[in-house]
Amino acid sequence: MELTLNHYLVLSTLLFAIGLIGVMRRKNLLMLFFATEILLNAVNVGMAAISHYRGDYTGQMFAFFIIAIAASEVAVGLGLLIVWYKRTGKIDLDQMTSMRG
Amino acid sequence: MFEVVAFYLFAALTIVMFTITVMTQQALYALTAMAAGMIFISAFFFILGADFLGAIQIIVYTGAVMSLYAFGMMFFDTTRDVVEKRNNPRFVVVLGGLAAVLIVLIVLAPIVTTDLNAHYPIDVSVGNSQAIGMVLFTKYLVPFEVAAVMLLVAMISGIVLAGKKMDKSLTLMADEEIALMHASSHHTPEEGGH
Amino acid sequence: MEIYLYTALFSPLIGSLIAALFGASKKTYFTGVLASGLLLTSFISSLILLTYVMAGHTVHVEMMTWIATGDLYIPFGFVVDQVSVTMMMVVTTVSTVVHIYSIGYMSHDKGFNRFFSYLSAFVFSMMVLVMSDNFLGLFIGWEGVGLCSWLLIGFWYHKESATWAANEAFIMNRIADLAMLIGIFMMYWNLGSLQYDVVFANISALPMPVITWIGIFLFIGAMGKSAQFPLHTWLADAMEGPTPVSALIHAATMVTAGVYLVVRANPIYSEIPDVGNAIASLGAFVAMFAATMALVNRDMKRIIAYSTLSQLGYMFVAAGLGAYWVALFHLMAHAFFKALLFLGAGNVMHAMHDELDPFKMGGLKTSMKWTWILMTLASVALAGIYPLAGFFSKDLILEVAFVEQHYILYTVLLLTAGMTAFYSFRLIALIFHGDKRHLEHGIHPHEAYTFMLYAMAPLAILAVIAGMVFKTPYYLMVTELLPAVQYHIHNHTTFWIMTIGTQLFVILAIAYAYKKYAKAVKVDKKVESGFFYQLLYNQYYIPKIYDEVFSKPYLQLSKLAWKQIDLKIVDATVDGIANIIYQTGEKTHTMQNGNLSSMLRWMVIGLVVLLVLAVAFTAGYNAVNLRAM
Amino acid sequence: MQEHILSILIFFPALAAMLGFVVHKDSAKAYGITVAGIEFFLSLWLWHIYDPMTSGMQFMEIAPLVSAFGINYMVGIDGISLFIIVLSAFFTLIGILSLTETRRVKDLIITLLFLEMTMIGVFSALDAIVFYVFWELSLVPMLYIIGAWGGPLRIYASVKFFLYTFTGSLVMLVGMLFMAYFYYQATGQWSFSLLEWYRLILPVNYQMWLFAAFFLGFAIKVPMFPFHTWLPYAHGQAPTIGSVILAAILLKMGTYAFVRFSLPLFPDATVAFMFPIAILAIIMIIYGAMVAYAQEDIKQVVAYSSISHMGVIILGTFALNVEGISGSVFLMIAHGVVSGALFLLVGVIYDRRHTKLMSEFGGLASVMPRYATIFGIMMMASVGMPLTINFVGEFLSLLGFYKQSHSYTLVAGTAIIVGAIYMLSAYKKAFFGPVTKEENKNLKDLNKTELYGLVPLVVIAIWLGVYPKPVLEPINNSVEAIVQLMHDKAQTPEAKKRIPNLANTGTMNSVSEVH
Repeated sequence: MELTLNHYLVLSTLLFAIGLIGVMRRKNLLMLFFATEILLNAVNVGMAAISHYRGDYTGQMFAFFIIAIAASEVAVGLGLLIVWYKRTGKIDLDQMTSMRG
Repeated sequence: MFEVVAFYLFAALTIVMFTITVMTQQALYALTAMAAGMIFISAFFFILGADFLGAIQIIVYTGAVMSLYAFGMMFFDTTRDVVEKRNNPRFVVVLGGLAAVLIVLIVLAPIVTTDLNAHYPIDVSVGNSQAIGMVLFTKYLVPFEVAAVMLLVAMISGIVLAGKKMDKSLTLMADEEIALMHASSHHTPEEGGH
Repeated sequence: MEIYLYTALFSPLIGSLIAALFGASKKTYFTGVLASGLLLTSFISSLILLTYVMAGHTVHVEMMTWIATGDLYIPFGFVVDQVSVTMMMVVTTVSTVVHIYSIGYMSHDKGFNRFFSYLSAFVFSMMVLVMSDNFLGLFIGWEGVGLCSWLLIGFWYHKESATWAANEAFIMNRIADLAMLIGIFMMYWNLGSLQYDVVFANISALPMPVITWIGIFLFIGAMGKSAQFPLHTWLADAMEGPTPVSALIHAATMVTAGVYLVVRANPIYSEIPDVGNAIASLGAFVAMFAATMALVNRDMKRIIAYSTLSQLGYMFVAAGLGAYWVALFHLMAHAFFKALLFLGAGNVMHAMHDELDPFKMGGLKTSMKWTWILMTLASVALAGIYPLAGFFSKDLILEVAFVEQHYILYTVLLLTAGMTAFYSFRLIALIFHGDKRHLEHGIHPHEAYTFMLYAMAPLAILAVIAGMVFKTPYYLMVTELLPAVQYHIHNHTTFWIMTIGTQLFVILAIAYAYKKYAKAVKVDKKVESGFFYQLLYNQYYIPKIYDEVFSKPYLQLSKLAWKQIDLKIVDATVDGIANIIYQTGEKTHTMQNGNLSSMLRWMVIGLVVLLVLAVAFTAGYNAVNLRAM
Repeated sequence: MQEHILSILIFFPALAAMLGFVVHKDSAKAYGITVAGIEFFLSLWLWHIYDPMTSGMQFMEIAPLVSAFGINYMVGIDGISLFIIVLSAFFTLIGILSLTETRRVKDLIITLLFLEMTMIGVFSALDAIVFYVFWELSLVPMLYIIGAWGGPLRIYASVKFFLYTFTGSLVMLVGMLFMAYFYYQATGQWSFSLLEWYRLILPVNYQMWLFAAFFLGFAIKVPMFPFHTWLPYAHGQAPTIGSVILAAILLKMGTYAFVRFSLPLFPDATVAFMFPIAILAIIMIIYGAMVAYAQEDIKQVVAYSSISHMGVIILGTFALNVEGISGSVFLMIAHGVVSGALFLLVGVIYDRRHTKLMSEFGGLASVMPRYATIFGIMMMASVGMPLTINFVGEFLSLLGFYKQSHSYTLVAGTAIIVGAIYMLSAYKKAFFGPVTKEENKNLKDLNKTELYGLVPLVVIAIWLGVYPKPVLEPINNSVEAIVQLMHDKAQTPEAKKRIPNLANTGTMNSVSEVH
């Protein structure tokens, strides 16, 4: 039995689905961040796999940049989170309704 | 054969870990599970021959990102259970699954039918890290620099956002002073916390 | 000769424009005199042209291009030939007389200058109508006289009835004008030109239905201008205008334009005798129809108007039967005596302070001797008593009908001749004979200005001699252009029986009218409340029917179109669409509840939808491609 | 200067308008008159140097804007656009001359000058994108004029005007993009140049769709039934000057665009849609006239009369022969002059009485004779009296369409009847009868300023009615070129038959046509 690209893509999809479920069910902002990390990692697995099976570095490059972006996101996101927590004492999504249209 | 076994093993582990991350009530569990998941992910990178990426994965996620989260959790006092209002969990699962299946369909369709040409073919004569470096610093130089600047900006902004009142050191202050400071502020963490 | 043509044509325009300059200023006799003088110039020029045409020449000029686009080429071209010169003479003669008369008649009116401006403008339009050498030029004049008629009927614009009548006349004429335009379109697309000579030269080559339709449409146009049934109601209402206007426009000239058109287009109508018969039948019907209405009417001017209508019917009978020169001849003779009759009526109106009901007059022959004489003369001429003009022209039409073996038409026309005599002399008797009923209303009549009477004199002379003197030379001249057909009843006995019989019949009718109305007026209540009397008195209820069937529903429908359809359906639909969009926004903005979690959920739903679409379309696209392969 | 005359005409008013911001507000009107006067004389000069014998585009200017997609700044005029440009310049001048508005005059004049730029831009643009830009830009000043100086419902009216026309033109833009795409597919190059597009022969089913897309944009602008409801509101609420420009020029954009785009680009589709559009035009004529008859507000009468007249213009355009199209182009100018004058006249009485309800008037003929005279002349022109400007256009339009259909023309010809009905009854209500209202007894007749605006219009209305040749001849030459182009491009036998071929027959021989 040989590993094919499809194995990795299915895995990537499963992980992505887990991430999506997390994104939808989490109300705690910090937990939401975790879920987004899962999404990003799921994609990264796919990228790396395609890169490997197609013999092209572009996929790895993308994964690389995605990691960089994920890191920045966490830095800024946590910063904002802290500010928010200082203001309101809560990080519950249901209470953040100042964007009501 | 070894690769196949490794793949299934790590796949199972990763899925379990991430599921725990998403489902658990305990923030600490979630954090730990995710850190583990990240490391398992890097295993795939190694299997796929992307050594450099695997290393980066471990360093950045488990090293930097996870410690950031850990600090953040200390700040938020998340030792207690995360209580969440649930509405229609089945809907959530179905939606997530559907999206995933569709993505796979779309991604696979062109790969199955057509033959893609490599822009930057993998050169087996040199090591992965070296090859990555070659590509990264030639073709992707500008994006790389931009990413670097972005990280810097993120760092600064993180400090600025989170670091207000950092000039006051709680360890050097008397308890009364701390209480006074908290009382003067309307929205103290303790109010929401306890 | 061209200079005379232009003089004849443009003098009235110059008079009109100069009078218009003083339109808003105070009354000055100068404008009236000037306009009359210019018309006299026009008359003299026409006279010179007449002698020229009598000598067998014609004048044809092309002044300048008017409309030229594509293959269409329409110049301002004018032609003076045997037909148009007849009309020119009629128009200039009557209008000169009417102008001079109006100086006296309108002397107390504030709008004196304005009146002359309009009146001269009318003469100009009429000249354009008769002199143009193409159908669109004729149409200019056609609409121009319509405009002037509108202005002049509504001259006393503060009167509701006058402005209403003006609008009615204009709109009714417009209905007919549309048909005329259609006729013009047909001619252009079938013959490529609107010049008389080109059209007439090629008309016979067209297929029969096309000629028939052209003939029908042109005649409908003529029906409007000449107030033939069913477009006749405006003429009686047009009597709201000043009386000289009635004399000039609604008796002598404009209303005869329809006859002129048929005569002018005789090469077309010669091709389609069936249409000609229809025209003749309609003419006979109108002659009778109008005469019956005149029998009982109680408005002096309306009676004369109906008599005009009736006489127009006669002319159409002649024209329809192909006796074009007879129609034109009766047109001319009629213009003279009918204008005279109207001007006389104008004198009476002045004397009676604008009273129009002859039953409130009576015995005026003592105070208005000359007017009495002139009007009687005109009535005799109208009745067709030998040797006045009417005898030669009107009885000729009877002969035409007889010779052409249209005995029904003949009978109708003969009966109408009797009625004509009756109502004409009913009017004379009521006005000039019998008791002075007007004294009850405190009116003391006086004769008109002397110069007004002098102005009427030429018409009186023409009414007397036009038939006797002009008939033969006129026949010789006009048949250069029109079909030369002599209408003689070859059997002498028949001829004499007919002539004398007609004369006797007419004289009897006159005598009856005198007997019934000259002494004392007895009002027979029983007759007056009878159905026929009421029917005639109410003009067969046609104005009422038009009002109920056309005017009111049109207004209702218009209001409906605006208030219901436009505002409630068309506009509401548009606003409705806008509202739906707006409401959609209003409703869905609750989606934006600011809750990040639900937004994320929406985002995922959107993602799924997009993905489904992408998959579906890709699959569909592939399926199509595969099939194509 | 000659070769840049069009650019000067387009951008001079805009530049002057920008300079206008620094002009003191008391001298704004004088400044506006000067600028509009110079512009008008430039347009007259343009007419003077225009060669009436040439049928093609003249004074062309091309400057690349986005070369990759073939978008160029490209302007040029032919006989069809020339007179509408002159008319635009003329009406801006007349409008500013007879301005009686007192609120924020400076802003109004600057807006008008901007509007002038967009109008001349639309009529001289030969590049679809440039055309579209000016087309949409023209909405902005108009929106501002209605919204800032209008009546009580001005916001509703201006928003309706804007959204309605904007929606239509968006669809038109899509059509333009598709057209360019088809051009790209056919030739491998992008081009938005109208002249290039003319050379493209599209498959008939494409023509149908594109025609429909363009049609929506143009039809709303015209406005054709049932897209007309923005017009009464816009006219009802707009200040006099806004109504004048709207009726005289802006509405003509739609009909002009039909002649410029729809006909030569999609001849087969035009023929296919001819009768449906003719039915719409007939509805416009009769329905517009009926609704006009029912109005109580004299300005609305004139507004709905515009719809009725625009119906005749549409009918003439879709006659697809030289007579009809020339007539409709001429009628565009004629209707511009006449309806512009009528709106000015309504403005005169509104200034005096601050009402437009006819029931408030009555007997004005005796109080204001000069006003009544000029109104009467213009009304008769509107009714289509021969020897006035409208007659030539209406006659030719109807004559042209008669070639296509007899019965339709007969129905459409009722325009001359129903037109007379509403106009005469409106005139009767306002001007005839006794003076009943106390306020009307001492109304002042036209003053000098108003006469300056109106007398030239009267002169034109009669001059071009008597001697239309100077205008009709250049129009005719350009229209012939378009008709020939349409005939050559036509593919379906139906279209070949409906659109006459001018090349063979030359001048129609009167006898040869006879069977």
